[in-house]
This record gives sequence, structure tokens and C-alpha cells, in this order.
Amino acid sequence: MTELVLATQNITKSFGSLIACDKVSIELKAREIHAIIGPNGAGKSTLISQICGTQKPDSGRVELLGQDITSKSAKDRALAGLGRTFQISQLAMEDTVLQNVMLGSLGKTGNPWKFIKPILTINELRDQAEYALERVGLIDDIHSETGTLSHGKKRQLEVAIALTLKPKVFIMDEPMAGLGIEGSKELTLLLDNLRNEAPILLVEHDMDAVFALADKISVLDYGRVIASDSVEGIKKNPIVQRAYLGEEA
Amino acid sequence: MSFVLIVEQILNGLQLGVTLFLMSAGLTLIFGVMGLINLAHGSLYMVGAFAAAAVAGAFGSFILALIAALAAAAIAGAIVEISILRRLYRRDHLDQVLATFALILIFSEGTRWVFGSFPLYLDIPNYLQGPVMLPGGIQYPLYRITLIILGVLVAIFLGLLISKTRIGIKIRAGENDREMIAALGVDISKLYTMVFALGAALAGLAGALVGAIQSVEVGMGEPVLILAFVVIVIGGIGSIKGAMVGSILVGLTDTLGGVFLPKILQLFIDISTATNVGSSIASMAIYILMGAILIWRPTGLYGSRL
Amino acid sequence: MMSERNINLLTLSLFVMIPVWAYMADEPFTITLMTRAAIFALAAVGLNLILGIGGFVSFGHAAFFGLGGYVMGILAWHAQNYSPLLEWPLLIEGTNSMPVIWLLSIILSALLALVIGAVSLKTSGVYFIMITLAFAQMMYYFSVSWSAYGGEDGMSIYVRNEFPGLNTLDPIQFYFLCLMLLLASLWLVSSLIKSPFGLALNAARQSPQRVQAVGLDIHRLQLFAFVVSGAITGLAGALFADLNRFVSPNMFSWQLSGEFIVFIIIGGVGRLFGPVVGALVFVGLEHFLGGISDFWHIYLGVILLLIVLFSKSGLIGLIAKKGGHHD
Amino acid sequence: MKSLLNVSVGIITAAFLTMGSASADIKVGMITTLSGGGAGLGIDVRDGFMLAIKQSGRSDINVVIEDDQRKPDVAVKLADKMIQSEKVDVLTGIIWSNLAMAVVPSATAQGKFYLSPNAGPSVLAGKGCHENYFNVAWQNDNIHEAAGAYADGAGYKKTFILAPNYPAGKDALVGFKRYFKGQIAGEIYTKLGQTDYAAEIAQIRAAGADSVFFFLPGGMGIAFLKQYSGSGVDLPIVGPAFSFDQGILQAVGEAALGVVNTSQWNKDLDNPTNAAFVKSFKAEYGRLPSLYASQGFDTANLLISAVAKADVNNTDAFRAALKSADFDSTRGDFSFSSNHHPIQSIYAREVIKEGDIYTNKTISVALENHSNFYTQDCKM
Repeated sequence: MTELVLATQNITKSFGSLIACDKVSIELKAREIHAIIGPNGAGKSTLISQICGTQKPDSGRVELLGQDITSKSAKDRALAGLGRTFQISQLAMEDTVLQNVMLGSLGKTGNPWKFIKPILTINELRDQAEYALERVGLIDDIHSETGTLSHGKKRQLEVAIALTLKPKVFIMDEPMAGLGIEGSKELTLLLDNLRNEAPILLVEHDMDAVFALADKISVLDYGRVIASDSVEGIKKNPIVQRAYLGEEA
Repeated sequence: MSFVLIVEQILNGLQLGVTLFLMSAGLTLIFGVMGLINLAHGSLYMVGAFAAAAVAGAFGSFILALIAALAAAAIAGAIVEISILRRLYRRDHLDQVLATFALILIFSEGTRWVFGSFPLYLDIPNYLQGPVMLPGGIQYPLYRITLIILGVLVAIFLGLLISKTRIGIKIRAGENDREMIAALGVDISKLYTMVFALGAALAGLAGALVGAIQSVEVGMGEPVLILAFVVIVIGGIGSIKGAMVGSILVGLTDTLGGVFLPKILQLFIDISTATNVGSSIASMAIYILMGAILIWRPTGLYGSRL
Repeated sequence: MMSERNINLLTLSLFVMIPVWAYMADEPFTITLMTRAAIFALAAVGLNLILGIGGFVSFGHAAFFGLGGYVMGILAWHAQNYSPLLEWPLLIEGTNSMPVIWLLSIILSALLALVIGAVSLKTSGVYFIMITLAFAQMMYYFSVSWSAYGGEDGMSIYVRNEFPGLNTLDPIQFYFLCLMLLLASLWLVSSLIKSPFGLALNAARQSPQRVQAVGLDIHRLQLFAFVVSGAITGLAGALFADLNRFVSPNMFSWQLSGEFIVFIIIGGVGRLFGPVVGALVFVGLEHFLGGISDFWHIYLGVILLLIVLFSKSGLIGLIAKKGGHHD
Repeated sequence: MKSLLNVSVGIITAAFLTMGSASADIKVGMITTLSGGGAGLGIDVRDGFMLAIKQSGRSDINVVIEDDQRKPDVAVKLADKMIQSEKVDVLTGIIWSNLAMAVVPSATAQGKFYLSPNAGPSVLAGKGCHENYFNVAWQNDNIHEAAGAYADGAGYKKTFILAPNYPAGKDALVGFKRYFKGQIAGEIYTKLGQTDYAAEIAQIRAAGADSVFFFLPGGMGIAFLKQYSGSGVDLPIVGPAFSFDQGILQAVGEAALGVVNTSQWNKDLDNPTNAAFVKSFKAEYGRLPSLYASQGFDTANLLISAVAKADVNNTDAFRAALKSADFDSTRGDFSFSSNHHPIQSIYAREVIKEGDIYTNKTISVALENHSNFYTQDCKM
């Protein structure tokens, strides 16, 4: 039996009368890519927020490598090994691409209390950052101001930062959005490799990518998991087709 | 300490509270709707007081003076909004701070240029002179009772304006979402000018009402401005209800603290030290109150979460 | 058009050339004015760290400025009157040695900033503006009622404090002492900005969620920046007290906190030399406009308005080429 | 307004023929408050001072005028400018005690003369006195001491006293108590700059006093008097002249009528210098002179008398010339005590209405040829 890396157990979150997450339980095992799909407003982002600690669930728990992290802050979850990308880019837009990624390698060291030596001259951090940029294919934009990047490149940058953290698990919120066909293909390849470093919880709209990558797919609708199965199983699932795929077709 | 004195001091605190409310209602509205930090709000208070003093001096009518204060402050506010401030709504708070700081300089010295360097005369009309007897044998100035009633009326008026009228709906929509209100086809810049003029008029009214029992002089607006900021921060920025509650809290704390702290301290230490220490703590009391409330609720009592 | 780097160099050379010229031409008052500008610049450089880089608008930095001033005032006052500051539990004498006064100003301002910051940084935006103001107001009223050290009247120190090997009463020597401290603080802040700490602080302003997501504690980063910021401004306060040989509660006033912010906005928020340019321009305006008429504040107001309306990132931003920001 | 602008433009030279100068030109630096809330006082001092200079017809007295904005650090900066850049011989003009404390000690330490037209903090009269410092107005306590003496003479037995919580406020209450022998019904220090006195008035009402003494300069006093008169408390008030002076009285209005206040000067003081001063001030500026204007006028005349006798560069001779106070003061007899503060009579005045204008009438002498309490502390 493969090792369980990340799990949510019955997490529930409501905003007033709207239930954004209704007893959601999902599991992510080692070397696995678990995709979460569902229509807009299905509760995917709320789920991610609760896993990463920017929102607290009303009830239920989140476990990382068997440890209960439900009451930990976002920062502590990151230190515990959660590496995430944001659906809406969270980047230092006035800084360069390299500076953004070095923030990741700095975070990995856990020690920002260095005041005199310019960070760009700290080779160890810089090498890690450049390696991550190379892997996502952003190495040519290394000195660009982040705010000037295209939407797709910002997505890649998000992934690069997550890479520098060398996390125990990746949480990726729509990394393919805006990438274009060529970009999506490259990123799909990268993610396929990444699963050997750490499993990935992937929220994605690009169904080609999802079907190509996922070991398991969970479908969210109105805050509930309506199906959780292999790619083939999901493709055939009539409920899913009605609730989600049917609408898209 | 007699019962009468305590009641009288509570009334004093309430009266300070309602005058602060007139100031802070406009300030909080302007911040809530336009997102503007207006340091020059105190200058509009001063403009109101000077306009009232000038008109009262020329025509001898207090009612006319109040109308003049409302009008002058509203017009000054509208001019400033149209010519300068509307360019700053989308800017950083810092730019707003600098611009309105500059406006204070211009207003203060401009007023001195027009009216001279000495305080002006503005007194309460004869029919509001003197004290009245309240139940329980409390003697209290009629004018201050009038102020309290007037303040409450303005609060009710504002409450109705915002909850019941079309303008109120627009104002509330503007607070929540600027794009949405533009999409609704409301002429947003007209709405902003109106809200600003309304806030300015309230400040001007406060200036005139208070000027009649204090002194009408250049620089009278700044201490009140700071108090009004304390009020809206305590109440939660953008909330009229918060401004009301905050005003009363600040009014009571400031008044009662100044009176009772030295007395309470006298129980423990000798009189002159108690007076000394008591009055210095009292002068810090509202800031301590504000600090405590913000630690407890970082966005004030009725502030929306950021 | 000039690059930001050249503007900075030009500013620095003004800070050297004007006083040297004034010294040659025997215009000691110009040196005094430049000292004032340098000290205000130092105070604002401190503020700029938390305001420009950290993104928190402190409207209460006069608290540190005044504290620094009072550290100088109290120590020198006791030295002047030959009365010990404290006799029990241990004997502490006053002093008129600048290095000791500076060190103490820095330490005490840092401690005050630690307390104020720990409370205030839990809020943000306008609430932060107001809570920092509240703390400064408390200090103000406290100093007004502290009659042992002059209350509202403040304290006069008859002789300027001493620095080993220098005659501090000579305007030009005192000026260069202040300039050295300004340069040191500029070097410190520019190192901080480029350092790992600065990168994280800068990112925390732009995207706090990102910084948390890489496992860094933004609250601690900001608190540390606030402490350094307060310490620098506190040092400036001690110098200002020495320039005037006088301290009073006025050094805690909210107008002064406002002026520090104004310096930064005039020069350019978040730019290393923004506060320096701003302080120089402001002191210059004050000096030259003061003679025009009784109503010179109107002119000052109009000029500030024009600056804010027509330059989006201060005077440096107005002159500098676009993109010079990251040098 | 135009004439005002002209007067204030930097350096002012009286453009009159010299009356034959035995001495070299003398430069005077005037630092006073010309903008913001307290500007009225500074403007009066300046106008009184310049009137005397103009009337003297001397062109060898150059006056440089600057606005201190009522900020101590600005005053210090201006003093530096006056001394270092303008190279003045004499400084004058400061209105407020705290600004005087910031400027005077270091100016006199640098060998400059300082003539105070208004502020007289106790430190500068006692331990911190200086041979080059002359106060032409009063020691801060004086007017309040006279108020105490008046209240005592008027038969008040139990007085409620209040002042702002700052050094001059404390001096005021101490000064009052020094000459008032009755009982103190209550003593309050209010917040500096406070404008609402409802709470204090309520305490006065409850205290069972038979009279009230207050020292609340500027707008604070206006606010207090208006609120007091509307409160229904009708105990007699005694106060120092500052809240009842010409400039401010019109703003207080009816509330001040009948109040007794103490002052070393009034426009009806019966001496030829004063009569001529009141007349010429009114002619020149179109308003009645205030206490402050008279102090400015006297300060300038003291200076002029010294310039006529001695060269300012001969410091000892010039100081002796100042010390002799050989000029005609608007207050009648005037001389300096050993610590260079006035020995003068202080009067009780009553606020009356003359036509449409509120003004004061002298009713009695409160303290005759009064010196000050701090002479023995001063070692020159």
C-alpha cells in the first residue's frame, strides 16, 4: 500500500447560508497526481484555501503525512512541506522574476534574518532559483519585471517558486490557465516528472492536461465530492457527465 | 461627588459626543464612499464657523448664520472636490494625505488673510441663552441641550437618508463596489461631489454650532479633526453607526476621564500629585481607549473586515 | 531627464557643496539650514523603511523623534546641573557625550518601536495610521505634563554635547557629523533593501500571501523593520535636539509626524533618496517662502498640491527616466 | 492688507532722516508669531514696536522680522539665522514662554541682547537670569499676583482657580495664591488647548466658591468665558488681562462685561506718552492698541533710549543704558529690578462697552510699584 501524504477529512466551510465545502474528504498518495475538477463556484478554491491555511474550516481536519495541521497557519504549513501555487497570481509585481523565485529559495532556508549581503550575490540561493526557472522554461525572462509578464508566464513563475520550496506535496491551483497549447504541453511534461519528487493536488480546467496527468480525479459540485475515480471511471460516470462534462460539451 | 454633578458631566460628555458626530459622520462617509482620507475636514469646520460669524455679525441672525455655515462649507467642499480631490480617489492614501495637508495650509492662511488674525465674535442667540432646570434639580445650559437634540436629529436624518432614499442606495452601492455603481448608470462623479458636499456641510454646521460657545479662530479645526479621526477609527471606517457610537464613547471618555480620574487617584495619593497625574492620564485617555479597541478589534467596532 | 542614480549623486553633492560653499563664504546660517535638512532627512529615511518598503504608513514617528530628543535632553540636563539621573539602585549620571547619547537614543527608540509595533502591526491601512498617531499623541501629552523635565516649556541645554576630537559648536563640524550619520543610515537602508531580509519585506508589502506561502513570518519581518525604522528616527531626534540645544513636547507633535510623511512623498515613496530630496526641498521652501509674506503658507500649500497632482511618484519620479526604479 | 505686506517683507528700514547719530547702526532681530492661531499677539507687538521706531525717525535702527509660527524649533532656527546670518545685535519679539525658553538662553550666551516684549518665564527671572536679558513686559507671575491681591482686597474668601496644565499655568496659580489670603475652593489644571469647559464649570458650580480666578490665554479664554456666562453660574470672575485684551475682547463679547482683570497697562492710563501712543496707533493702523502693542511700543522706546546713549558695540555701556530705563513708558513709572524685570504698578480694570466696542476701564491699583519674586534667585 502506498503512503498517504495529504488528506482532508470531512472539511466543511460555509459563508452564511452558502455551503462552499460540504464534508469534503480527499486523499493524496505518494507519487500520485490527484486532480480536482468541477464547474466555477463548485468550491475548489475554498478547498485549496483550507488545505493551505488561508481559511479555517468550520469542521473537519487536514492531515499532512499523518499529522493534524488543521490549526496551523499558512506559514507553518508551508514550513511543514506544502508548496502551493495561487489561482490569482500572488507575486511581487514590482520585483524581477529572479527576485520572486529567490524568495522561494530564501523561504526554504527558513532564515530571512540576513541584512548586509545582497541576496543576488548569495550563490546558493541563486542557483536554486535559476534551476527552478530553467525547469519551468522562464530562464530567458529572469530579469524581467514580474508585473510585465504575460498571464501564462506568471502561472509558470508560480510553479517555479513552488519548486524552490522542495515541498512534500504540491498544491496547484490552475497552473495551466492562459498558457496556450505549447505551454500547456511543456508544463504537462514537467508535472508528470514532478510527481516523483512530490505528489500533486491539481485543480485544473484544462481537461486534456487532467486526463493526461491524473491518477485520480475528484469532481466537486456545489461544495460536495460527487465522484472520485480513475480517469476512465470519471469519463464514464453518468453523474459527472450530467453535472459537469455535459454542460461543457 | 454628588449625583447632580455626575449627571451633568454625563450630559457634557454626550454634548461633546454629538458635536464630534457631526464632524466624523462626514469624514467616515467620504472615506467609505470615495476611499479618501481628508485631513482638510477640519478646515471645512473652520470655514463654517467663520462664515457663521461673518453672517451673524452682518445680519444678527443665528439661524441665517447656521444656514450660511452649511452653505459655505458645502460650496467650499464642492469646489475642492471638483478641482482637486477627485483626481486623487484612485491614488494612494499617501498622495491624499499630502494633498489634503496642503489644503489645510491654504485654507488656514487664506482664512486669516480674509478675516484677519484675531478671533471673531459669534455668540449664541438670546433665546438660547442661560440655563434650564432639568428634572432632579439639574441646572444645564439650554444651548447645550439644544446641541444634543440637534445632533440626534442629524443622526436620524442621516440614518434615514442612507437607509430609505435613492441617494442612500447609491451611497451604499458606492461603498461596496465602484464599478457596479458605474455600471448601474449612476453619474458617479456627481454622486461623489454630493457626498463630499454633504460631509463638508455637516462639518461646517458643527463649526458654527461649536464656534458659538468656543472661539472662532484660525486653527480651530485641527484638534477636532484629530478627535474625529479617533472617533471613526474606533467606530470602524465607513460606518455611520460606528461614527455615532464612537463619538459618544470618545465624548464620554474625554469628559468623564478629565473629571473623575484625578478624584479617583486622590483616594490613593496626595491631592496635588493626583491632580497632576490624573489630568495627564486623562489627556491620554481617548488614545488609550482607541488603542485598546483596535487591539481587540483591528477594524473598529463596526468596521468591515479588510 | 536623468537616471535615478544621477539624481542621487547630485543630491549628495549638494549636501556636500552647499555647506562647503557656505563655510567659504562665511554664511554659517546656511550650514545650520543644511544641518536641519540632513537631520530631517535622517528621520524620514528611518520612516521610509517601514512606509516605503514595508508599506505601513506610520503617522506617529514623532514618538521616536521626540524620544530621541528627550534622551538627549534629559542626559544633558543632568550633566549640566551635576545632578545624577538615578541614585538608586545604581548611580547613573547624566552625560554630554554624543556617542553615549546616540547609543541610548537608538536603544530606547528601538524598544519603544518594539512595543508600538507589536500592537500596531496587527492592524493595517488607515487603522495603522491612526493607532500609530495615538501612540505619538500619548507621548505628547505625557511630555506636556511631565513637569520635572520642563513640561510644555521643554528644556534648554546651554552647550552642545561633545564628540571626541571635534568642536561640535562649530556649525560645519556638527554638520558633517550629522551628514556622516545620514550617509551611514542610507548605506544601512540600501543594504537592507538588497539583503534577503529586504527582499522578503519588500515582497510582504506587495503580496503578503506569497510570503506566507514560502514559509516566512511576515509579522516578524515587519516588526523588525518597524524597530529599525524607529531607531533611526530616534537617532535623528537626538541630533535635532542637539542642533537646537533644546527639546520640547513639540517634537512629539502630530504635525511633525505629518511632515516626515510629506518629505517622503515629495521625494518619492520607497526610493532610497526620496526622503533626502524631500527634506532638502521642504527646508528650502520653508526658508525662501518665509520671507515672501505673512501668508507664505498659502504658497507652500499650492506648491505641495502641484507636486502631488503632477508627479505620481515624487520629484525623483518626475525627473528620473522610467524604469530607473530598481537601481 | 497691502501695507501689512509691505511692512513684513524681510528687512525693514525706517526711511526717515537721521537725527544725528553718535553711534554706529544697530541691527535688531524680531522673532514673533505672525501666522496661525496666535498671530494676533505677534502682529500687535510688531506694529507697536515699528510705530515707535517710525516715530523716533531714526534710520540707524534696522529691524529684521521673521515669523516663528509658534513653533519652538522654528524660533531656534530663526534665532540662528538672526545671529549667524543677519548678525543682529539685539533680539526681541517672542510672545510665548516656551519659545523664549528655547531661544533666550543660547542667544544671551552668544553675547546678544534680548529684550522681551511679552514672555517672562520664572526661570529667566531667577536661576537662569542673564545680564543681557531685559524683560520689558512683566515677569509671568506678576499679573496673576495682582489678581490675587485684587481678589483679596475685594473681600473674596473662597476662590476657585484654574489654568492649563503647563508651566505658565502653574506659575499663574502659584502667583495668584501668593497674594490671595482666602481659601481655595478648588484648583484645576485643564488640558492645554482645551476648548470645552463644561466639565470644569460644573465643578465650579458644585464647589461652593464665592469667586473664580482663571488663566486661559487665547482661544481657551474666549471659550471659557462664553460657556461660563451661559451656564447660570454667576460668581464674580477675576482674571489676568490676557483674556480681556483689546484684540480678543470683541470675540468674547457680552460675556466679558463687568469682569475685573489685572494689567500693567490700559489705554486710559493717564500719562502723555500713553495718550499719544493710543492716538497715533489708532491713526496708523486703524484699530485700538492692545496690551501687546503697548509692550512692543515700550520695548522699542527702551531700545531707542539706549541707542541714543551708547554704542551697541560697547556692551557694558549699552547694558547700563538699557538698565537705566531712561524712556517714557506708556505705563507711567517704569524701572528695572536687579534681575532686569520691570518694577511697575499693576492695575485692576473692568470690561465696559464704549459704543459698539468692548474695552477696559481702569478702576484701581492692584499692586503699587511691584517687582518680582525671583530677584534673590538671580545671580548676575
